[in-house]
Amino acid sequence: MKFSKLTFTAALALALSATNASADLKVGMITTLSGGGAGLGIDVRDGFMLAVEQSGVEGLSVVIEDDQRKPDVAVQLADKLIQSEKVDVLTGIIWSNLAMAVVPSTTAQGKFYLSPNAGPAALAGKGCHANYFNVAWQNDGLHEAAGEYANKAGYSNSFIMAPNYPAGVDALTGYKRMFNGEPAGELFTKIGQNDYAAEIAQIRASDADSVFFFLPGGMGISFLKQYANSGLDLPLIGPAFSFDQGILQAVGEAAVGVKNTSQWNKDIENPANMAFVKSFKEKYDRLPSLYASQGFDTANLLLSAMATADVNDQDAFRTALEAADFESVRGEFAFASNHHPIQNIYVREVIKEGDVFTNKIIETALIAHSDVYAADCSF
Amino acid sequence: MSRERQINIALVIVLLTVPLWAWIKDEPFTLTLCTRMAILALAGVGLNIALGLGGLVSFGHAVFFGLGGYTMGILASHAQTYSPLMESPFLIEGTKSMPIIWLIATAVSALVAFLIGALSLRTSGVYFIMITLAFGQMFYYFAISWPAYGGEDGLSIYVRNGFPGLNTLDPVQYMVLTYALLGIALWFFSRLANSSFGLTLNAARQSPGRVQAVGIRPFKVQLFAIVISAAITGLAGALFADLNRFVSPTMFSWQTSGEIMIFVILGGVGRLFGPVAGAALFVFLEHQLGGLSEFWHIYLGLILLGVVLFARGGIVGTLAESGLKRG
Amino acid sequence: MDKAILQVKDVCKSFAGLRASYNISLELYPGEIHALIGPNGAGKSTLIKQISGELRADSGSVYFGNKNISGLSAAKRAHLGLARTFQISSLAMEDTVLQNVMLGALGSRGNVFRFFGPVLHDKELLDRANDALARVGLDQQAAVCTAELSHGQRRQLEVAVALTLQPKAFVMDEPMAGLGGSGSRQLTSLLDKLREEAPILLVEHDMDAVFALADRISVLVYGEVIATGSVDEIRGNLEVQRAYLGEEQ
Amino acid sequence: MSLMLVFEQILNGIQFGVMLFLMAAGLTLVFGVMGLINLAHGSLYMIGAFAAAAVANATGSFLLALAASLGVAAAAGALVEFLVIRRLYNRDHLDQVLATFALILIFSEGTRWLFGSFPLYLDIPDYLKGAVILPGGLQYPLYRLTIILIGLLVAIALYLLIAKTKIGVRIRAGENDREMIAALGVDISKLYTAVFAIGAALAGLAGALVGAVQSVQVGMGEPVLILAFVVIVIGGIGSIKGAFIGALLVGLTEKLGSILLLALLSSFLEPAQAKSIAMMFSSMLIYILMAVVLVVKPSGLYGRRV
Repeated sequence: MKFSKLTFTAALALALSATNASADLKVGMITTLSGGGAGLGIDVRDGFMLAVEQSGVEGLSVVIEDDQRKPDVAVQLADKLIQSEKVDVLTGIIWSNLAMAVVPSTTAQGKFYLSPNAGPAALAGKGCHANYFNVAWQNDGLHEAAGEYANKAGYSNSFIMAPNYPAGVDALTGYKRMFNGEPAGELFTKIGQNDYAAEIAQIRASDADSVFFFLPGGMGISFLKQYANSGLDLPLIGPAFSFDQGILQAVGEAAVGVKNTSQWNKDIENPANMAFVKSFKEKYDRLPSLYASQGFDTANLLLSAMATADVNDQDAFRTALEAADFESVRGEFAFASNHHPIQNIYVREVIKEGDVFTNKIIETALIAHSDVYAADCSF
Repeated sequence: MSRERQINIALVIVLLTVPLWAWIKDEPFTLTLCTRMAILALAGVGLNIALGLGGLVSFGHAVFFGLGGYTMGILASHAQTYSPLMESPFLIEGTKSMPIIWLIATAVSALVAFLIGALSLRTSGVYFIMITLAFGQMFYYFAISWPAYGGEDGLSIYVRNGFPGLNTLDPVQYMVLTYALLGIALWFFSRLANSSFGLTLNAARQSPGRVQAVGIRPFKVQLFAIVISAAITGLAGALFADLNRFVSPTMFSWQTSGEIMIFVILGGVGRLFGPVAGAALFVFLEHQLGGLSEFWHIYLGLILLGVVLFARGGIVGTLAESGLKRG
Repeated sequence: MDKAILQVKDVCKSFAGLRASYNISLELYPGEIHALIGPNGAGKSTLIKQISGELRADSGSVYFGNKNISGLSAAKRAHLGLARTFQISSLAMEDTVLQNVMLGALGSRGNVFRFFGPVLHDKELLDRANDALARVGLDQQAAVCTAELSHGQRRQLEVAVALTLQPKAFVMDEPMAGLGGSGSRQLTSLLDKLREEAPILLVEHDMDAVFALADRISVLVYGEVIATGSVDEIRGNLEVQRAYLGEEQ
Repeated sequence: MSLMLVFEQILNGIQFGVMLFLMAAGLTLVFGVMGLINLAHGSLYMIGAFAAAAVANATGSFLLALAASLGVAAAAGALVEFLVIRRLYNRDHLDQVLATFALILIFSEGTRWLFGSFPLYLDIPDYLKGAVILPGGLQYPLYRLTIILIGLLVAIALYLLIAKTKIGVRIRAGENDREMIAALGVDISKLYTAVFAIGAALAGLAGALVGAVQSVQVGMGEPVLILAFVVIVIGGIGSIKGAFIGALLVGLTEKLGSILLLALLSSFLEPAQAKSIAMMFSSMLIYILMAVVLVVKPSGLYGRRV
């Protein structure tokens, strides 16, 4: 019996034996490539591989696996990549619950993990680990920015809602941490819920002056479409997850004008970003998403560390990662003491460019922001 | 020797040779896959008692798989943080010992199965399928909404639980442990199928009125079958959680119930080695096809469809029957 | 005459206003075969079900021995020694003939909750099962799968299963149904010998068998017993001829 | 909790229930007539939504999109009936479950292969946008009212189809006795294909109607499928009337249950505690309802005794 390996090997990895062996590095990417959430995983993968390709570096090979968004599959793949493929670094996971399943045992086995998307509070505070680096955001970050923006916009009683799961609880906690007003109502919805008639009725019955919602993926699409037809016209604020390039086209007009918070947008003006947006469009024939930008940054962080340290010297490699000496597409980027980002978080507005719905940055909500959990973290 | 027995022996040889080869070649991941197969097969052996012998189509066996998993998760997480589960009226502490976890997992599953079974057996046929599904969904949503043990995120355990005298973190040793438990379960199943109880359960499936007419209440027999069945599936759940060092509400989902059912149907309903053959094929396909294409679910679907349409009685059933026809 | 073993007293049952049993009373005495006849839809099967416990009567009672069993489940009644056979064979078709009789033996002994010992090695049960098979003449077929039996053999097997219960009374629902002449004759002679062991309440359409076997006959029409008596009395009863026999001729 | 909120939630419950009825009607017909458990019914819902989105994006017409959802789902239903389903009628429920589970895998990944991994755009037409003021001053989305109307029309049409037409007579005959209908000389395989296609078309229509206010994405069918099963089981399998009552019950439970539960708990618990308990149980309510119905009436509300 032979178990095949789904191996997308970077072109130059074939020349592996010819190059300086000490610089070789093998990355395992576990991400969601099939089923409902595949769009996000595909973006992370494409962003990551674009950076790998552009670097032209020798000795880097990438093994990509599909977790089907199932935690037990993800764990099993992590075992496979570590035990069989003998990878040095793992990355790729989209969802918090999958990250919670994989990350602790990965770092416990002495491997590095670079998170291109999920940032659960548990891994930023007490459960942090020296070998775990988050290149995206701590879960609370975008919600905190939304709370800060609500203050600036003069809202004093937002109706706030999120799905009833840990990331949803984090979202509301994050918003309230920054928000100076008093929530007019607080709701937890069902995971995967697609009909928000009941929630809209409760918003209508409240005396809110604004609505903050965290409903990633399809849930957000459904909510926005239904909200637009409800006759309600309270301003909406949310994190970027419901307004990303991949799903914005499915929301359509209903999203136009909505403010959302993000650490990245395609119009951030720096050379790295402009080059990234251009080359991504050329290669994949679509606009890059937030997730693609995170995948791209993750690969570049890894490449920067690889250039200065050998992964077999863990301490040196960790120091190289901590330096974050790469051109992030989001501009300024550094790691806080818990290996989570210190970065700006912007407010974007959904606009229509020709036929395409997209975002533009309208202001900066938080400057050089880092999360509150760092204090609980000691390696 | 019957044809089915020959198939079973062949299957045992293959399933022992693969890990042996992997162990010699130092392929720890193949061992992990074998462990996974053995645990899923164990869950299937449990379901096969209710489904195969008793004809009770439970679409809610994920409840017991999940309960086993959460028993492990909850006990181990409390042991990990040295915080007792309960202090009054009496002290209950967490544990990292597999035998204790297994005992509690089977007991909890059996108890819940008793309650669910007693209510569900009021119905029959499709209604039975659906009421068991309803109970599954209740547990699923409860697990998601209950914040104490991680909700949707689930619970991680950093180190696998211990078994006296073994290093369970070593893939080979944990695999041997699961193989041993699967072996015991298969032995138990074969004894059960030929026992007084098995005979009665089998008859209750085919003709409940007959069982009643000879003075036995089918309800009692079927309820007991569900309880035993759940206990074994619960044990498998605890092992599965320990394999992944992780539990999540996914273990309670209807897809999990469906998958356990698929192992049994794929392999052969009511056949001793049905769930083993089914789980082995499923794990094998998952890994073979996953490498072929991003859209490998299509192939999986086509293969499953092929088995239903053209290999009635599952793998073991079809092979055994074709042997009969050839004489 | 001795005291009745089985006594049905004023039993009534209706379904959604439709009267299926109306004030039915009848007795089964030791050593007799009591036939219950009547046209289709007369309520014979409904009555049998009320006696065996699959249905509960709306009013009235059923006594077995001296005990009022009206409130007992079918399983309990079987356990007391009331053995019934089914009109439509309800054997475990995938099982062997032996397994089917073993089930009966097991039921009568009680204690099915044994999970380890192979049931087919249980000497006590095996003896009882083989004995029953021998008596109905199926001992050669013990290892055959029930689905492969002929219709007549399945009827014999039904009786064999009932025999393993060591019954105090039989309730048989059309055992001759679908049997040809020779099969019917064979079963008739089997039942003839059985009455010594336990009396039989026999629901039957086959009039030759009824007249050959019955000690007494009750006639059921539209849920009511219109006559009870010896074979000759029933043959001579004008009401019966009009209501029932007449329409058959 | 204001009266207005309750009123709005009742409307929401009816709208959700009517939607579930469209799904459940086909499922219960297929079960009643052919004795088939069809897990792939949710895939037909998804196919309807994708067909509608594709046509709406190409033509800009919502009505054409709805027509496409009916047509494509019916065609897909007929095709799958012809290729696979008809081989399953004489099988036991287990084989049906496994085979239709396999069909879900094929349909879902096939759709993703055709349309990609991102949700599709489908919006309601301008003339159905916005809210209307109902008597009492309640603002309610016009589109949701339209859905209620369409659902009720379909329910009436189904009733007429089954009670008054020739095909209805055959369907009823088929429910009671499969051999009898074959003996009547009706081409039973054509009847089955027709029934399956009607069920598929209704599911497709539901998918398109819902897709316009929700997300059109792969996997959208499964949650609805489970709810539709809950509906037909509560109503009694095979009964259209049961499916209708069951759908409304489930719809109202879903929309009203959590606020009523919260109000109930708040009457004797502290607000924070009441809220957290209500939250934990609100998603279980439907399944509790179903279990209770089955324990009390083991064949559903209008099911025949099995």
